[in-house]
Amino acid sequence: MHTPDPTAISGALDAIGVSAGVEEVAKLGVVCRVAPADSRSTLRAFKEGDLAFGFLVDLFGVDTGEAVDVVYHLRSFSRDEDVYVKVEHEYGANLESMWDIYPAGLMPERELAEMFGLTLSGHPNPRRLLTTDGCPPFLLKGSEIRAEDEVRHRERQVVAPENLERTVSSLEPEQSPHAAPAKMPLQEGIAAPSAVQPVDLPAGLHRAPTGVDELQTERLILSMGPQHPSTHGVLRINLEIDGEEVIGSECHIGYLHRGIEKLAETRRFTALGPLMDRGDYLASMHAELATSLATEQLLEVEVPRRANWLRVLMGELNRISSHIVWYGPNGLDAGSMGPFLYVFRDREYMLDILEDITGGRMMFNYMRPGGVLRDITPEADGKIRKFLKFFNQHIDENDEILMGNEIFQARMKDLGVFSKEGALAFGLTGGNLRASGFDFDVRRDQPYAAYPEMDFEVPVSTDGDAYARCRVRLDEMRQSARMIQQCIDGLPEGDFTAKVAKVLRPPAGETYAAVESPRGELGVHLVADGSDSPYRMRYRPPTLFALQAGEQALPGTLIADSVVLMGSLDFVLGEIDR
Amino acid sequence: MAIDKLTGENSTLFIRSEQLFDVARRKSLWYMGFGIACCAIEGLMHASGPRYDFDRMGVFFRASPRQSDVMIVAGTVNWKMAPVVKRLYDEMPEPKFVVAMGACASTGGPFREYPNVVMGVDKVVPVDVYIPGCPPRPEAVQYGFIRLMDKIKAQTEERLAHARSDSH
Amino acid sequence: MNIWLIAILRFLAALALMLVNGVVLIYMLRKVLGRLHVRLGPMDNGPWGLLQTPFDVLKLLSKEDPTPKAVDKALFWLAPAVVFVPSLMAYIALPFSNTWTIANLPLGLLFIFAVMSIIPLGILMAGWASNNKWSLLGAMRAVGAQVTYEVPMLMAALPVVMMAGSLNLGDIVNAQSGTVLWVIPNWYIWNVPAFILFFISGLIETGQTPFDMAEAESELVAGFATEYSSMRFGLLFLSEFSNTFIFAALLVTLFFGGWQLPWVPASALSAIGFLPPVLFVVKTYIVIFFLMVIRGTLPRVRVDQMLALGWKFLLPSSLAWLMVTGVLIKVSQVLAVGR
Amino acid sequence: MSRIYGTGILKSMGIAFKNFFRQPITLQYPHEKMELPERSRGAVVATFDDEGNPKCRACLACVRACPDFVLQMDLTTDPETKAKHIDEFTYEVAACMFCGLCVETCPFDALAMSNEYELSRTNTEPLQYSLLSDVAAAVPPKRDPADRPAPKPKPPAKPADSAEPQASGSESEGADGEGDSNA
Repeated sequence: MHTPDPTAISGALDAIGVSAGVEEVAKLGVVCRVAPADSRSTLRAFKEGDLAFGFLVDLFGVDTGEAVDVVYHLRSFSRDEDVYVKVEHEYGANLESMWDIYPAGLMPERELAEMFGLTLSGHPNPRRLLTTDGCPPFLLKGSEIRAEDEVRHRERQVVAPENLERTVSSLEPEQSPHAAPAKMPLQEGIAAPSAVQPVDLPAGLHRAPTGVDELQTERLILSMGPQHPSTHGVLRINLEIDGEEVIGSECHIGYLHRGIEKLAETRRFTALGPLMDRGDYLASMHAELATSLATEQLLEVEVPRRANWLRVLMGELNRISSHIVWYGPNGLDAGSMGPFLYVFRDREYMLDILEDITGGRMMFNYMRPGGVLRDITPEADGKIRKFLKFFNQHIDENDEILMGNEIFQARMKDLGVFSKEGALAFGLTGGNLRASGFDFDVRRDQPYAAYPEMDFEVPVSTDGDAYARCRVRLDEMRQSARMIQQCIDGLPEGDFTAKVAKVLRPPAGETYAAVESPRGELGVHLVADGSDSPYRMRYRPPTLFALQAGEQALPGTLIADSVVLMGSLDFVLGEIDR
Repeated sequence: MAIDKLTGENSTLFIRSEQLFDVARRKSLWYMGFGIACCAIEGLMHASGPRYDFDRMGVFFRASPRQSDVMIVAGTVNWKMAPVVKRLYDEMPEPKFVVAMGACASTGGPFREYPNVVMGVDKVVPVDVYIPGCPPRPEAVQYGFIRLMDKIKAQTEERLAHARSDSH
Repeated sequence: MNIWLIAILRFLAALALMLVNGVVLIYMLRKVLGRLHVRLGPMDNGPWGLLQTPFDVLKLLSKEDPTPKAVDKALFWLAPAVVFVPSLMAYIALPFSNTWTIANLPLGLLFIFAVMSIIPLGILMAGWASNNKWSLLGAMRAVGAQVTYEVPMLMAALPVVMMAGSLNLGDIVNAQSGTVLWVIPNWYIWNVPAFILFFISGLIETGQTPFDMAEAESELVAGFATEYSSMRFGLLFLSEFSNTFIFAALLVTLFFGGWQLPWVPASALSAIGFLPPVLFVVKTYIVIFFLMVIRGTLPRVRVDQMLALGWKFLLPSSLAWLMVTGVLIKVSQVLAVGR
Repeated sequence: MSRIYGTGILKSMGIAFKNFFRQPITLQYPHEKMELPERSRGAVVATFDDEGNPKCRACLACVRACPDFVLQMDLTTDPETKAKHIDEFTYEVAACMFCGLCVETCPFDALAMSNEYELSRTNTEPLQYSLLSDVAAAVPPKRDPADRPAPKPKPPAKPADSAEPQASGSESEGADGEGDSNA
């Protein structure tokens, strides 16, 4: 990851007549401050100009006490550089939507407007994303969280009936919550599944007379609600269907919004781990690692080699168990119960190993700034070798039972096809991006922990449909098994953690650390002000971008397809709603 | 039950049939998995997985609330989710039970400082069994179900004792 | 005994057979699925979980039965009966042995198909009356599938009827006795294309995986039975299992030689009175076991793929195979006469 | 298709059938219980020294370390002898997330994570219970002045501007050394 040279950027911006303060911030990179009025021209220059920062990594807000800093984190893959465009907005000001330049910002913009009390304009669907009406902008410094004695005396909380009738209204109030889903702007460009295209008739036969085609069928608005056997958590998709075919779709999220980012501002740095575990609860090891990396970058602590190897070992174990919880239910969505249970049989052994080393089955609290909590136990070493032996045999079996099955292939082939440009435009990362042909993996391109010393390939496929996503993730599981074998054989000697104080007070500063979680690039943007809890911690959820890409790809599929398509994108609602 | 119209509130036939139905109610609890967050992976998927296998105890997954007896609230309930929990609880047919699984459903757990989180699902629906843990092990969920079965038995005994005391 | 008493006794026998079958099949399904998925299945209720299904039925009896307000009351109340009774009536024609059939109908096969075609009507009533979008979709799918596959299923059964020369199921079974080339039993399974066509369209007809679109858990919450609770849902659940039993019984009768053991002459079998029915039921349960293995493994086919499979592959090939069998039989008769 | 259309389906059924004959790995929970690894984190329990009185010195480090206010201690300190008496050390088990932070920060190993997971309660039973109730807090052993370690030699005068990060300096802070509580 090289840092772009500030002079090139300020030169390009002066060329288009934008006065921008470009500076180099320690431990973060180049930050370019711009006034709100010319933020649109700046972003267009960054995207289309020769600077070619075509990828929006993240879009979030920081309340700096007197104004809201809207941060656009941009990245240029060709030159492997990152830049942060900061635009200062007054409280309650109007945030102009940039979705035509960076479509990846569709949902983050709604969340930012709602969480910081800004109004959103120029957005196709300016609705509240995570909270209901009557909720104050939570991420502003002014909004309070529950005090200690209110938390300790639970019986005092009384549920008023009107609390149960909270609706989700638009940021502009006139749109009713039960209206038909807003038309997503980018339907055509993204997905054109051939399964539903009207088949071309053989020669000699011509279509029925035109009168028949104008068959007026009544559209049905089907709410695939928060409680549905296969929405992988509490996601509500508002489908507008004509018969079995989906015409319009809109995702309602926020049913699991627990304010991880707001609570992080009151937690100590050591207590961030358990909080981040519960974000992406299937890959908690990676969330903890991202927070620890960010804190270490601020503290400038050097992590010993054995701790890095242990981090890779635990990360890869957690990657396989997370892919398993995607592969099983994805088979269940397609209707086959068998693979779900065979795959969970392997996951049981993995959770035994993880519990043996860290003490927890799913929530580990194992990775700390400076290293890891405890060393590997000898029994865990033996268990891992035993597990690897039968995992390699089982993974081929589980791969064959579903992926080799013609019915499953017929269900998954060319469903929800994302072109390389479409995937990049929507900010997809991880398996979803590599399935569309773009080879980017944080473990190899921005290496952290001990990944430079590991030898592993990154599986890439080019046809971008649901089947390719399954193929890419299955091969990733095999690569992870290879890496675990290397870690176990070559674990270096040495202590497993650096000397770090009990109560961490990193110096004031700002940094970004990214990790390749099973779902994509999981980043933590940490702003510290020298006290013992972070000033602002932004958690980049890779699956939020996958969800909005899936929302665009739904129209045109059938209901049975929509379930499998959303399953193949592998998202976790704990991380999307934070 | 129709039987008590025939034989009166406290006849032995009524009490015996009530006991029989009570055993049936305990031994076949169909749960409507209401998987909200991390507890859903542990409590619903692993508990009905190959090692812990809820099917052994007659506990079976039904997707629709109409056909389920127990609602497992597995995860954090916030203000946007509370109306959904309430509505699903009302849709379940009568002898229904609620198991609050995990710290978040019992008392708000690690997120109870956040104003958007309901501090415990018992603010929204009457809860029968609380299962502490974050997430509780699948065995802990099965132990919770055993406690639920004992509670159902105790409820029926107390109702029958009431019926018997009327008869003397 | 006068005719009415016998009729009532036979009806009660059919009802008892169906209920016992339902209970045993539900238990067997959960046990087989369990063992297939490396787990145990019901164990704690009764020895090896044998009392599990009776407890389920008793619980369903004791549950409250809410009729949602916005539901079309008459249809909602009638639908489970319209689904349950046809699968009960289909038991009448099943050939348990020469003497043990409930009614030895001369047109047994036709009667079963006629009765089985009422079930989609019941499912449509159930789905549409419960005023629930999910069940409406489930009902539409069920009707679309089952009406489409009546025709190929019948066409696939006709070659067997032609070979046996009669529609009476008992005659079909007797026609399969004896052996060919001394070793191979003279069953009609060797007419393999007819078997495959009948098997696939039968799977779709009874809503088995991989064609269980009507009650697809993962897409349409609980399919057409979403709004049904307690004993009404019990009836729907029970009739689904008895359909499986009827389909397996038809498979055994048409292709696996009914109650006959491969190398044992039919006369020796019918000597011991109760043996043929036991053999018939055992063979049906073996076929059901294989249906359950399919149920536990294969994913679900999409609706339009299934309809395309039906109209483009099953129907034309079953008609073509019907002609081919006719020609083959004619040729074999001419050869037999010639010799 | 490289293979004929139906073979994928038959192969997958073959695999399922192979699993039919594998030994089920089910653990019949109420009858057979799995013995948990030693580090497995269950309910928090207080630890006692060999004479049976608790090791806890009521320094409130754990109450401050817990991010979710699960632990609560009611103390009465005797004004002149400074001896602390623990009236009630309540532990709200239904709110605990079993993260182990309290056990790590306790300088006297007075808390430990047991392997206890059978903690379900019906709605009639309370959701919290007390770990220690009505017991005297442990008193630090009297250190006779003789064996107090020699004072550390004064570190050489540091150049004024090197703002040596405060964190790496003090790692063996005693519990009472904590400054503000972030509650």
